[in-house]
Amino acid sequence: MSKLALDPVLATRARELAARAAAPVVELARAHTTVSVERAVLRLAGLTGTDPVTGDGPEQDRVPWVNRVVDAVRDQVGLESGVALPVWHALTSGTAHDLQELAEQVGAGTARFALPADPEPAREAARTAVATGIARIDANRARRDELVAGLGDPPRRPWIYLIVATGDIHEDIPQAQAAARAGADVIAVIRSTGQSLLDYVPEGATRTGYAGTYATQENFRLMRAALDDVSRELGRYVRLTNYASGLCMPEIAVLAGLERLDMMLNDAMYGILFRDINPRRTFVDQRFSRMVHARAGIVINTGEDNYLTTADAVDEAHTVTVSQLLNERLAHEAGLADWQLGLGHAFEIDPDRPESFRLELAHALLARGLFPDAPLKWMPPTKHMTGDVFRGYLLDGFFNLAGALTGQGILLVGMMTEAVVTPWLSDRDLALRNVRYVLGSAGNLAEDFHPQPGGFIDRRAHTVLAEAVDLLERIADHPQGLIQAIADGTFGITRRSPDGGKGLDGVVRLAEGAYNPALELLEGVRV
Amino acid sequence: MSKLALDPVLATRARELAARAAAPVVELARAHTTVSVERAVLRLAGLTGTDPVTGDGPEQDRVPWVNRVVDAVRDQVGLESGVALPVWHALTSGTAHDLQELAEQVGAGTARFALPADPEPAREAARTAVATGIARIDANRARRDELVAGLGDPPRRPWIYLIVATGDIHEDIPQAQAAARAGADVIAVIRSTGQSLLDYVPEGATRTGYAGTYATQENFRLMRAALDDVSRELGRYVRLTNYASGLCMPEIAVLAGLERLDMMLNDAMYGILFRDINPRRTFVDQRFSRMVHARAGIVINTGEDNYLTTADAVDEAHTVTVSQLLNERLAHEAGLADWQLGLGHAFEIDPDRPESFRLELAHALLARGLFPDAPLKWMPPTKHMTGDVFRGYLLDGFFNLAGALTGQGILLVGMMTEAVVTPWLSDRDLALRNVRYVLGSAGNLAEDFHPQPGGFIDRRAHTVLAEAVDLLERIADHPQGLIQAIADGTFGITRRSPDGGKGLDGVVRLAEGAYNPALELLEGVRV
Amino acid sequence: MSDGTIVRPYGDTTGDGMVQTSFTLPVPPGPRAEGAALQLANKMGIEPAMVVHSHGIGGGGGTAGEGAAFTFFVVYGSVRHLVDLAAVEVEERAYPLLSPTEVNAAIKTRLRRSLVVLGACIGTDAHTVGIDAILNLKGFAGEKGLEYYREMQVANLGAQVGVADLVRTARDRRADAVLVSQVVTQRDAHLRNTRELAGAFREAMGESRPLLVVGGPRFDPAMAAELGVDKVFGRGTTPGEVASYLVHALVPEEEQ
Amino acid sequence: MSDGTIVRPYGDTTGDGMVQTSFTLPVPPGPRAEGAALQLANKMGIEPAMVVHSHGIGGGGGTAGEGAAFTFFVVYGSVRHLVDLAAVEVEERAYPLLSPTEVNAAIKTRLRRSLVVLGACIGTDAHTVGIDAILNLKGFAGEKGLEYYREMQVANLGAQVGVADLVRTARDRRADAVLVSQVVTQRDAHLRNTRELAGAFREAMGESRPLLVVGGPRFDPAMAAELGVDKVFGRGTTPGEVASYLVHALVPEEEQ
Ligand code: B12
Ligand code: B12
Ligand SMILES: Cc1ncc(COP(=O)(O)O)c(C=O)c1O
Ligand SMILES: Cc1ncc(COP(=O)(O)O)c(C=O)c1O
Repeated sequence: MSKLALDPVLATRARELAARAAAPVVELARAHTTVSVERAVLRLAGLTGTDPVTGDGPEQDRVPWVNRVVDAVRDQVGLESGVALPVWHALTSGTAHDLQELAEQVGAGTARFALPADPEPAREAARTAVATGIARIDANRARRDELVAGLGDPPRRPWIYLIVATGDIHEDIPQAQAAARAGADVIAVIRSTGQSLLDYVPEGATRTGYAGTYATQENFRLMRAALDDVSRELGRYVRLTNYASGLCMPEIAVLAGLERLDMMLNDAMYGILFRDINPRRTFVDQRFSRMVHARAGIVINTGEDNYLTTADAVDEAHTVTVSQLLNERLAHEAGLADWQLGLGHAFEIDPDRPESFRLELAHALLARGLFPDAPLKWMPPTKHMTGDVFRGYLLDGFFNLAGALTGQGILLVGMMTEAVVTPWLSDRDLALRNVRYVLGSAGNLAEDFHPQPGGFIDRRAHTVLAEAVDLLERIADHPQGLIQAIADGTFGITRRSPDGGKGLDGVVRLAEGAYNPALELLEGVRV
Repeated sequence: MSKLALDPVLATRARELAARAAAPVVELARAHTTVSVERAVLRLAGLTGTDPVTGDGPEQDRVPWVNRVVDAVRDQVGLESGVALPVWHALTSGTAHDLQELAEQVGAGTARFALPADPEPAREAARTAVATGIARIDANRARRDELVAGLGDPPRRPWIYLIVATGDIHEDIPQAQAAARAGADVIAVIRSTGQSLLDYVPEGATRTGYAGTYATQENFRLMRAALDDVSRELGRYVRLTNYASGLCMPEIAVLAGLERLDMMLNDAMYGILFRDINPRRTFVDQRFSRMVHARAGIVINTGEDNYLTTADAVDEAHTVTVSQLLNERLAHEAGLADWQLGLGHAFEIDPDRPESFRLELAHALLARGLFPDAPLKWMPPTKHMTGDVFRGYLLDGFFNLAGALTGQGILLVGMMTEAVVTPWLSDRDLALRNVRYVLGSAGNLAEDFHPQPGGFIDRRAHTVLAEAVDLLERIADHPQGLIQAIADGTFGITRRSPDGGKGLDGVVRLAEGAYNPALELLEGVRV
Repeated sequence: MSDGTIVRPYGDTTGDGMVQTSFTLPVPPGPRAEGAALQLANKMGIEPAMVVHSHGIGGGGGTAGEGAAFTFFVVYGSVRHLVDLAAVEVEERAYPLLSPTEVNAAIKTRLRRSLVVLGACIGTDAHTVGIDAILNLKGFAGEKGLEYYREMQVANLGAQVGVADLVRTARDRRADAVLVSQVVTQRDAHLRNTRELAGAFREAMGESRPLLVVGGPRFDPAMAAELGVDKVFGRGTTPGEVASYLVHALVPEEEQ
Repeated sequence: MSDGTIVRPYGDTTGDGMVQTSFTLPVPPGPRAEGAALQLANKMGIEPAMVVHSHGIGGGGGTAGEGAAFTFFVVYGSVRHLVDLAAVEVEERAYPLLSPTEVNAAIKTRLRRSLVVLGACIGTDAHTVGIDAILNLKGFAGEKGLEYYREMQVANLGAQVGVADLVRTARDRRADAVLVSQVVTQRDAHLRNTRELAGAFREAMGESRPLLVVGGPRFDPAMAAELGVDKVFGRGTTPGEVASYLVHALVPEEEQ
């Protein structure tokens, strides 16, 4: 349902410009690898566990074998050709029976790596090994389709998306189940504040996160299993979301595929802007992770909403549109289909601003109109939420109404305590009651909602689109495109230089003959 | 702004039927008087105060002189001719210099009343005396116009109408002023639970009401003065409302005129249905009080909203429409102009009912369309409010939105504690913040709200109108019309027989040559 | 999630003791007001307490800011108090929930005459929906009201009934039970009125007084004794519960 | 409306002590849960308390009713506690609020060198909007940030800064004041991090440590001493307040 008549010429123009602006990023991503991409390859090949020697604390604090191996390879032969060749060369040449044993040799300091003269056997073996991981991802995708077919999708759009964030997986689980029973269609477990900056993925079931729970393969498994139970109980497939972001974006993407997560937060710029992660690192990592998501049939959620927490939602509305177009472009390039693009936007206009609600409607309709086939992710008010929880509850109700009026695909449920604490059990329950009331009583009001051509809403949407095209022109005209725009502080009024931020040392320019079996297998297919 | 195309034939037919259904009531009202009507005449003539002998408690518990005099007249000569002739006969024949002295003679038991052989002198004197009261009412009306002209009306529709109800006039005043400062345009002081059933009007400033404050002339004066102060402070004329209902409806109407109240709750049936007051008594009293209101330029508020607290808001929606048409008819007959008709309706549909919000819109638009020139009084959810104050706050927000979308004239602000307590200071403040947000952010959404002809809202509105006409046919066909309908439990599923209820003994059939100077003067002019 | 009989409020972690509270203090907004709010929160046992929101009420200017005499607060925090479930004296139903058929049967076979029930809303309270929900055929929450019970003789006197009249009628009609509704609670009107009711019946009829049952949304069912009545029903009561109680209280146990 | 220094919460009448509270108990809905809620309310000093609403959370069925393990409550009532305004120890500003011009003048004439200010968000906290509001030119609530002050040398290190790095930078740049923001408070992260901060500076620089100022929406300004820092700012702080404090704390009084 499109309620606005957007200028098709302008829309096409916008996409052409976005492609040009994104080109330098794609080039950069193709020409490099990162430690995390290489670790992701080993994970696909089945290497798990941590090095016991690296700490007698809880397992989550020990260094995973994938890190030890990649570091060892890097020390001995460098990563310019990727880990696959040296690792499987070692295996094919019989120094170890399997990856696990090889890893232990690394632990013992006895492993020796070299680049094979004839790469074929190693390639061969690596491809086979990684293919098992890809096969498991494919199996999970098939299993999801089967469960959805059997149990069914949510009865309506938007899907109701809810966050749990206790820091303790064993508290998260009952809360997630409670939320599902109360009507949530999608559960997101947000991560401990620090995880983005860890250059390894913790292991095991964890109970000690701050303002979020660590993303670990075991936590993924436990939560997915718990949601499968509740899905059966409710006769509705409840989806699970986590975050493929931060320094381990590619590995998390792989773990998500291996544990049948359904959606992943995965933005081309979030880590750069809001975690001060190096842009090159992020661009390489996001491309790999998006290829994995494409293969896994995972819906990604982008993070444009975040810009509006640091920039003004009206003045900078067009930067959201620009970012959505860039995320779309980079996603398509990585093989994601439109139905997998949960492009982000948010209800973040100052509520005290006259006409704020109608301005929100204009922005939301613009996104809806520009991306008709994408399941837009509609984010609730956060920045202007205050400790006045009554006002907050009302504001969230109007956010829900805007979602229904403008046909959003995924509605992230707002919490009245947004400005106070990470959501309580009762906040989530009250929030879902809010959603039920609004969708139940006024969900069909869209039938009676008809912004007048040339009216306030229509005019506003066109203004924002025009501003977006102007900005894209300027970005596309620069040789560095998006990379330069980020350095200029275009998004979320935050400047990030290509050489700054965390994790640059983990980026390696690929050499002639470099080999990454995962890329090869993933690029093979196009979903 | 009319968003619905109502069938004009049906609308006209509805009004014809309403006129027929109301006719028996008008007849009855013209043929009778009541103790309260007669007391109202004495009040217009300036008789005030209470009989000190009737109690040494607080003044409010003593019997007013108007009651003593009317009772004395009734004992000695009956009320069939009204009090005016015997009273002013006594005065013109010199037994007392003025009403006050005469009243004291009544107190002393020395007063003697008789009907004059030649009524003219008494009529003459009575007319002059009562004219002073009417003159004061006229002066107040002029004063209001002057203040409004000087200070200005509220900046927008709907006007924001707020209730105070502490039971203590000295708590009410600061709360009313706080509410006005926070944006209230109209303040209503609701009455102590018991007052409706008192057959006299208490005197003085009172502090001991239950769930409301006594309506007394002094309380009226104090509150009006306090609001005049705050009106000046805010540069906006803040209106004052009270209740012309119960056994003393006519007297309260007079006091409202004398103290420059601006609006009065005044329904033709509320007392009958919800206070079990005798129908005849109510019909006589309401006609007189409405004539006073007409003269005083007071806007009346009717009580259809109350039906939906005892009857289902969807099943019985048409009874609201029928009652509005009857109230309109009786109001016109008493001389009220359309701009004085705050016809009542309410947002009382079970919020858990699918489409409840759109059903509310349909009902609200029907009223708006049927009574284009009346400042409809839009009442908030009450029956389905619960102790879940968060949900209540949300519901009130949607009520506010419905008011804005459908162009209501007077918006009675809902309280999140509706199901819990009479409003707290903070409830009122939060409620006004709710109104400010909704009107400020979405007040103009009406521009984009266009119920489709033949769509859900349009169909629903037509259904209700058709049901209303059917019901009116049945009522009009009965010789007793409305009186019979009430006995049948048509409104608020509450049955009241013409001979039941409180206050019947206060009704007197008028004899040949009966004289009521107030009626004569009021009927003279038509506003 | 509760281990044993001691529990604490639950925010997002077992035992965190988290609660939300809001209130208004007659103090102008500012640091002093915030401090006062914290003091109150601490006295309520909330520690640490966070004043997460405050705004002035009653001041000049459209937004009630300037010169406000009151401040509204929202406070979050952890209460130190423990809740001892063992110490909760519950008004658990001390009698079986019977179906209308069972109720009628019990009365017919064991009382051997119809049960006379009077209902009313006393004082100046005009809220009849509650008592109607219990008495009228229509009933409440899908359960039919007492008028539906063949073996009961129900008279609903409606609202605003004076206590004296009620006593008189009860005596005249030999009422077995008198059901009274009180909805208005401002200044504890419902408690005062109920005590007056109990007093009047004691006065007039002493031991032989009918069973006194009161109800209303703001009553605490545990207060019966204190109010001098036999039973108190709170919000959400259903006719079936009341009928079952009447049988329990008025119909002799079958002797086996 | 408050007479003297003792006040009580205000519902609709002076002294009525009315408050609202809500919380969740890990108890299935029912009379026992209601009793438990009343018990807690009473322990909080709310008496009489009314449980005006309750519903189950976490049960089966779309509406989370059946078999819920938790119950959410809304309670209203009157707290018996009195608030003693005299006993409120307020963090009233102990220093005058200066305009940027005055601040610059004070530094220039009395300190005679520019004031070096470092700002950062420590630990894993990525919330920079708060510290930016204080430091960046753009400022907050219409007031320009410290970078606008000619006489101040401001460096904003951004978010996720390690304490060790912060100490090092502070020493290298001879910082007069270090401003730190903490927004994430779950599990008292902000308190832990602040104590760590204070400890590290004491350790490394002892008496010669720079002035330590922390801020964030959930801090209680009264906690400075307890946390081992010099000053704590809470929600809604403006740059002007901070600048004025810096002058007060770091610029010698003019000797007359
Ligand atoms: C409907 C209503 C009215 C209607 C009443 C119509 C009628 N014929 O009953 C009208 C519009 C007339 C009305 C008027 C007033 N009302 Co009124 N009204 C309400 C309202 C919206 C709903 C009450 C209701 O019907 N609930 C539904 C029934 C089924 O629930 P219930 O009463 O709790 O009954 C259940 C249980 O309590 C129990 N129960 C109740 N009684 C009994 C008796 C027995 C024996 C048993 C066993 C069980 C039992 O069983 C019932 C079924 O579960 C409430 C607000 C709210 N949402 O609660 C305000 C409310 C009750 N009203 C209120 C007030 C103040 C008034 C007025 C006095 C205001 C005024 N000054 O003008 C007037 C005057 C009436 C008077 N003198 O009493 C206040 C009371 C405040 C307080 N706590 O003291 C309320 C809470 C609104 C508010 N927040 O201000 N009201
Ligand atoms: C914006 C925002 C973000 C942005 C931050 C962007 C950025 N560059 O800052 C983004 C989207 C990145 C974000 C991410 C996260 N956020 Co965040 N975020 C918010 C939000 C919506 C607004 C905060 C804000 O900007 N306030 C505006 C500023 C001006 O106010 P302020 O910070 O209070 O600062 C004022 C005063 O406190 C004081 N002050 C503050 N610092 C200092 C320092 C000094 C020296 C002085 C003098 C004064 C001072 O002065 C300022 C001006 O008055 C809040 C919710 C809310 N409405 O508060 C959640 C919130 C703070 N975030 C939260 C969380 C949990 C996160 C995440 C950790 C979630 C996750 N696990 O993914 C992530 C990760 C970030 C991290 N590791 O820290 C929680 C924190 C819960 C808690 N109390 O522990 C909140 C409360 C939301 C919630 N309810 O869950 N967030
Ligand atoms: C797109 C996106 N990625 C990641 C995150 C958070 O993940 P991290 O744990 O990396 O901060 C967010 C937070 O809202 C987000 O919007
Ligand atoms: C039309 C009307 N009249 C009167 C009243 C209440 O007045 P009384 O004090 O007579 O109950 C109401 C209550 O809402 C009302 O709606």
